[in-house]
Amino acid sequence: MADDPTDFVIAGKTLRSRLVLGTGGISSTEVLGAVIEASGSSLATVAVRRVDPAASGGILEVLRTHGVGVLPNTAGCYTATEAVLTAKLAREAFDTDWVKLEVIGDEDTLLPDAVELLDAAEQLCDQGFVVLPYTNDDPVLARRLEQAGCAAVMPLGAPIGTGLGIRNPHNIALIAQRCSVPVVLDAGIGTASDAALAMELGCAGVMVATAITRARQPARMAGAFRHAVDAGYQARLAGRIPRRYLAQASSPVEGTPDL
Amino acid sequence: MADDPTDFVIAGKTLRSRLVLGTGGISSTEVLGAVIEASGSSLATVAVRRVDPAASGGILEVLRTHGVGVLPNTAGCYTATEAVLTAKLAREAFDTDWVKLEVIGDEDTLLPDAVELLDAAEQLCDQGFVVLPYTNDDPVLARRLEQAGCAAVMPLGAPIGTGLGIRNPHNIALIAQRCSVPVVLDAGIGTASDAALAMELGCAGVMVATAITRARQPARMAGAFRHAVDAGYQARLAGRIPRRYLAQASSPVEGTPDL
Amino acid sequence: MADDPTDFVIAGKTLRSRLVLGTGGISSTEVLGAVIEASGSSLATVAVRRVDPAASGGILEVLRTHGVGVLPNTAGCYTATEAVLTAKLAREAFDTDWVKLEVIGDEDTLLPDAVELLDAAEQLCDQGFVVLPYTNDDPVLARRLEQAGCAAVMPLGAPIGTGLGIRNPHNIALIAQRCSVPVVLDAGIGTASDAALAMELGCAGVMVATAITRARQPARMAGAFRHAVDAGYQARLAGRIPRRYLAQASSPVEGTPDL
Amino acid sequence: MADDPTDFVIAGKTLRSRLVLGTGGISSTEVLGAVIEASGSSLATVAVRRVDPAASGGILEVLRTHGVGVLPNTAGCYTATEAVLTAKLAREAFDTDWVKLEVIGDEDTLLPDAVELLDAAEQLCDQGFVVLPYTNDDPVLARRLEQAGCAAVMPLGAPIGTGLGIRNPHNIALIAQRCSVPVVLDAGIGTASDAALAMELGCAGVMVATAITRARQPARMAGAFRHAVDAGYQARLAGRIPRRYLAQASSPVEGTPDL
Amino acid sequence: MVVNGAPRTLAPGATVSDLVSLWCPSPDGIAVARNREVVPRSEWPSTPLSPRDVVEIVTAAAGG
Amino acid sequence: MVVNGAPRTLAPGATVSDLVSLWCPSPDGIAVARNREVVPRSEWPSTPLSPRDVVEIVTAAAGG
Amino acid sequence: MVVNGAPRTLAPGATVSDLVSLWCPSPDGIAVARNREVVPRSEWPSTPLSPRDVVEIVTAAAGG
Amino acid sequence: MVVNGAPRTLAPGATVSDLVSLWCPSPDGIAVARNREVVPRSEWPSTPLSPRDVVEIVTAAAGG
Repeated sequence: MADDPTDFVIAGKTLRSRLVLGTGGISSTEVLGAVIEASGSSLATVAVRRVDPAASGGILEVLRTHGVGVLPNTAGCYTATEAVLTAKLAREAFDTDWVKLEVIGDEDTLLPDAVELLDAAEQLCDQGFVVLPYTNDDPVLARRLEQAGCAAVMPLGAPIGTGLGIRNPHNIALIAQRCSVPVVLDAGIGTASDAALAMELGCAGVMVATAITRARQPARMAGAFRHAVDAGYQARLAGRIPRRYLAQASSPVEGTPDL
Repeated sequence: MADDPTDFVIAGKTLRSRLVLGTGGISSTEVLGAVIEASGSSLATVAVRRVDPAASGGILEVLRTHGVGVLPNTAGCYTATEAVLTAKLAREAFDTDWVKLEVIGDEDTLLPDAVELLDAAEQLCDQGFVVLPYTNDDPVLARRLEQAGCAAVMPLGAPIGTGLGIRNPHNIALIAQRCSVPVVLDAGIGTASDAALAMELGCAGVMVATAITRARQPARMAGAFRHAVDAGYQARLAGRIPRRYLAQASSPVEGTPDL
Repeated sequence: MADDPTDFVIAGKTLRSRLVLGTGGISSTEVLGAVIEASGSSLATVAVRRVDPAASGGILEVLRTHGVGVLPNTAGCYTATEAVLTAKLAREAFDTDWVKLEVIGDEDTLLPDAVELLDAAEQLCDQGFVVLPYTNDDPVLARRLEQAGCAAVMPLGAPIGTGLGIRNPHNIALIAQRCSVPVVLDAGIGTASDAALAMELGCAGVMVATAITRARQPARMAGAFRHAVDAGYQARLAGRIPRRYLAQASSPVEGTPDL
Repeated sequence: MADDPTDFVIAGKTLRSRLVLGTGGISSTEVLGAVIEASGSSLATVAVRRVDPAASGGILEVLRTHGVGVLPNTAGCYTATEAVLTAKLAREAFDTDWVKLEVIGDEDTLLPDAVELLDAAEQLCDQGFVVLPYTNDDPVLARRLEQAGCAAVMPLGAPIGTGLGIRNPHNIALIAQRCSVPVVLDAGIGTASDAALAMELGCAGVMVATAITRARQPARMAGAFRHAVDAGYQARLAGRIPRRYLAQASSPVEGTPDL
Repeated sequence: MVVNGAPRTLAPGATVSDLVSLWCPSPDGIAVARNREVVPRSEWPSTPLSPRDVVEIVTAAAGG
Repeated sequence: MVVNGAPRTLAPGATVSDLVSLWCPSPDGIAVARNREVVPRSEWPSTPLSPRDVVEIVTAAAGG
Repeated sequence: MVVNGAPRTLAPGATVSDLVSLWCPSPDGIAVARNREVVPRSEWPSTPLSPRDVVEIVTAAAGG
Repeated sequence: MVVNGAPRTLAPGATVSDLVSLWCPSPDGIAVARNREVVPRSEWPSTPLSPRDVVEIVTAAAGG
């Protein structure tokens, strides 16, 4: 029955947690370890960047040590061509065909470029990638991405890193109702209640990066999001009460003593 | 430090849970038991009503069995006089001097009557009651109730039973910042994210009745609220990121390959 | 019929304009004159302050010159006693028994003190004043003020001078529906659309001070509010369309050519 | 100076009014005439539909009689091909190269299909049309449409006919700031305050159809929108006050008598 | 007299204790108001009821 | 042929002009697509219609 | 005496009228409170002031 | 040649493998693009580099 919990499955793979972790902005590998533990996440994004011979690297080790799957992203790509090549490099480097596809339109808003995004998604799906596109909150584009073969869609709540929450809950609800692949809210989340709302609106999962990694206490915030995602998911299953314009007494009227 | 968890203490009594349960609208004592278990609540409200010789009663037993404290309310009272007498009856019947003070202005909105409420609060505080007044979201009235000696203040999010959530977060934040007694959001909560938001705004606890008891799956919803209250509380402690107008990249710009 | 325009009448006096002007924050009598002209207002507030022998005064002249009624306020009063005496001084000084009654609870929020406000309102109504109380957005208090004999009620949209608009439209709508005296939204307005919304919610008028007097171009802003109040009022009379979850085509489907 | 009124110019043509009228849903040509008069609009949309030999037609006459420009739309088109052909038919039939370009993704939301829309816009711009695309509220797509040569962009507030207002003011503000062609808010408007808000957010104009034509009193509502658009525009020019968290007195503190 | 809103006759000399034992399966969780005054549990046995008394016997109900 | 979605027979050699005058009270505000191509007004008289043609005759309707 | 918060000495037998004319360019739009009681305009001439009086003279200021 | 945006000279006949071993502590989690084409790990040893090659050597960074 639709009201019972179901597994969170993307491309046939069951994920332990509905909270997908973004590692951007993390201050150290130690903090990353603590955040992963507190979040319970089983999937985390990484960016594809030039090797710095000086750098220690180590992020892959931390993820592996904690049994967290690697989800490479194509952050920083402005064209389908760049994004496709980045995805191929990621597949080669990390031995995964999953990719969080990002193709942005400008550096101020970091909002997706719908046309380039769909183009890249079609190319990567054709080449056997498991594509999770970071998209805007457009229900039509979300379905076109699904039709192109994407394994999930990741609509934004607000621009990346703004912490403005879900600016257009109506669109997120429409996307969740109309897509058959999992909808994972991505970007814009600022605090725990935003994540709970996303799940209540019908999302299958939530991705959080900045709101955790740049919080004053990242590990504590990771735990907060873990509970919030579960709370929102359970609340949706439990079936909320309808909204009323006027009040409804929660104490019985009958039996009131005459005092 | 302000960012570490603290106990939830009202009138010197430490409560295990920051979720206060309202029993109104519960369908059976069995469901109540399941809801208590799932909620983790350690305090629950009851109404004072005429004994029905036919009725089985039993609600007090259920609360005692689960080690949940009884918080009698004065629901249905329209004047200070009625409310004070109801509180005295409750003290006699349930052997507690705690009372959730409700003095409402009309039956359509069930909104508090500020003047009668403050009058009743002053009388009951003078007579040694531990008074938790259900009040509107007026920061000035909240402080006057505190000055009258109330052990906590319980501002509403929206009218009782409406499920409209927190209509005026700005006022709730002002109340939480300006009162030194615990602020427990009461009334209007519809779903888990509302409760998380209340805690993020600075509330020390949340009271939920209808949203749990009349949910399609009350016990599941109780669990959702348990997690939501904790999530919101932890998120506040963890220190959320600031809101930004424009985006901030969560993946590094430096090191982007030239593709 | 309820959908036809009606006069804006307070205490038997018909006001030409539904926009009540607050003069606080005005930079000069010249600007005040321009603002009055642009606003079309026929009623404006003044504060009661010590005579400054050095000062030119002149605000009363400007109002008289433009045929604008004087509405003295009791701004700065914290108790019923102060407010009642201030109202009496205003009656003596300005030869009017109208008073915008303000009794505030603290200097940070300038929010009304419900108990002192109602006390002062009852005293002044008994002494024959035409009382327009600045109140919070509490539907119960609004009705008690009406029952005390107030000629209108002036609920706030947000704290004075904040420009936060109408924080709780649900309460304003409830007040407008449940009071039989005119409801004039007061305080918190930031821009024209806030005033239009107030009228759409059912208010009979809107009072604006800071949003006009401290705007970059006060006279232009006064004109904007004049149009906004009228727009909101006419829109309410005209009967807005219902809100829909999904779209409804505004172009006919039948007759679409097969292209 | 940016704060002075400027003409509303699209493709070199100055429009008398910033309110663009949609004729869909109008009940008769008589009502249309009254609505045009009340709205002050100088531009109105029409759909391209099969000739009904039985029908009286007459809408073009009404527009011409009132000196209102004809803006044909491509409502009902799902592909760029259909939209382009419809635009060509419109140019032939109405002797205008202006077109409100609509390419929708599905019949439930009537939301634009970003990819088909941009494709059609590019084709029509290349063929010398003056293209006003109905688009979603995506700042990146809006700029791509501008770069394709569109004479204006018409982002939605909410899905067509829903009356939900502006669901995402943040995006509309971003679009208005970042586009150099006029931004005309289209779709979703429910009442006058929505239109005022659109102008305050930086739009150069507002298009309204259903909210006027299906109002209980269409002509009165048209007048309300006329004033609301002007109010919002003037308010933006006038420079609104900043939002504050706490109150700011609008009556002077100095000179308060000691009562 | 009137008990919980309904007329009721009691044997002469009956006390609050008598009424409660008559009315309630158990005195636990019960309070009594006589003519809008609380009658403390300790005084039930020593409080006689008169025909003109208005009595309210209350307990806990799900609420709030 | 098919005109606006319905089958229709026309005299042999009939032109778009003939069809329009038959179909519309006035040619004003009218456009014609023949087999998904616009037929410019100027070419109506010289454009014969064949039985296999699919024709759309459109005008303005309230909309948008 | 104290006038508008500041100490002030007046000639013996001075009335409210004297004070107002001294204090204000014009009596128009003025009200006077003496020891927290309003002194009606009509009683200004007949109301003497004593050294212990606390007087407030008020008028309109931009506000509200 | 150009490696990660900086000019670089390599011994004649050097392969991608040589470059990677020179450049990275470990080949683990590494990918190489040569003139905007991915060089599969299996082909590193057999892929010689020429002076005009533009090479990108990438790995994982915290992001997204």
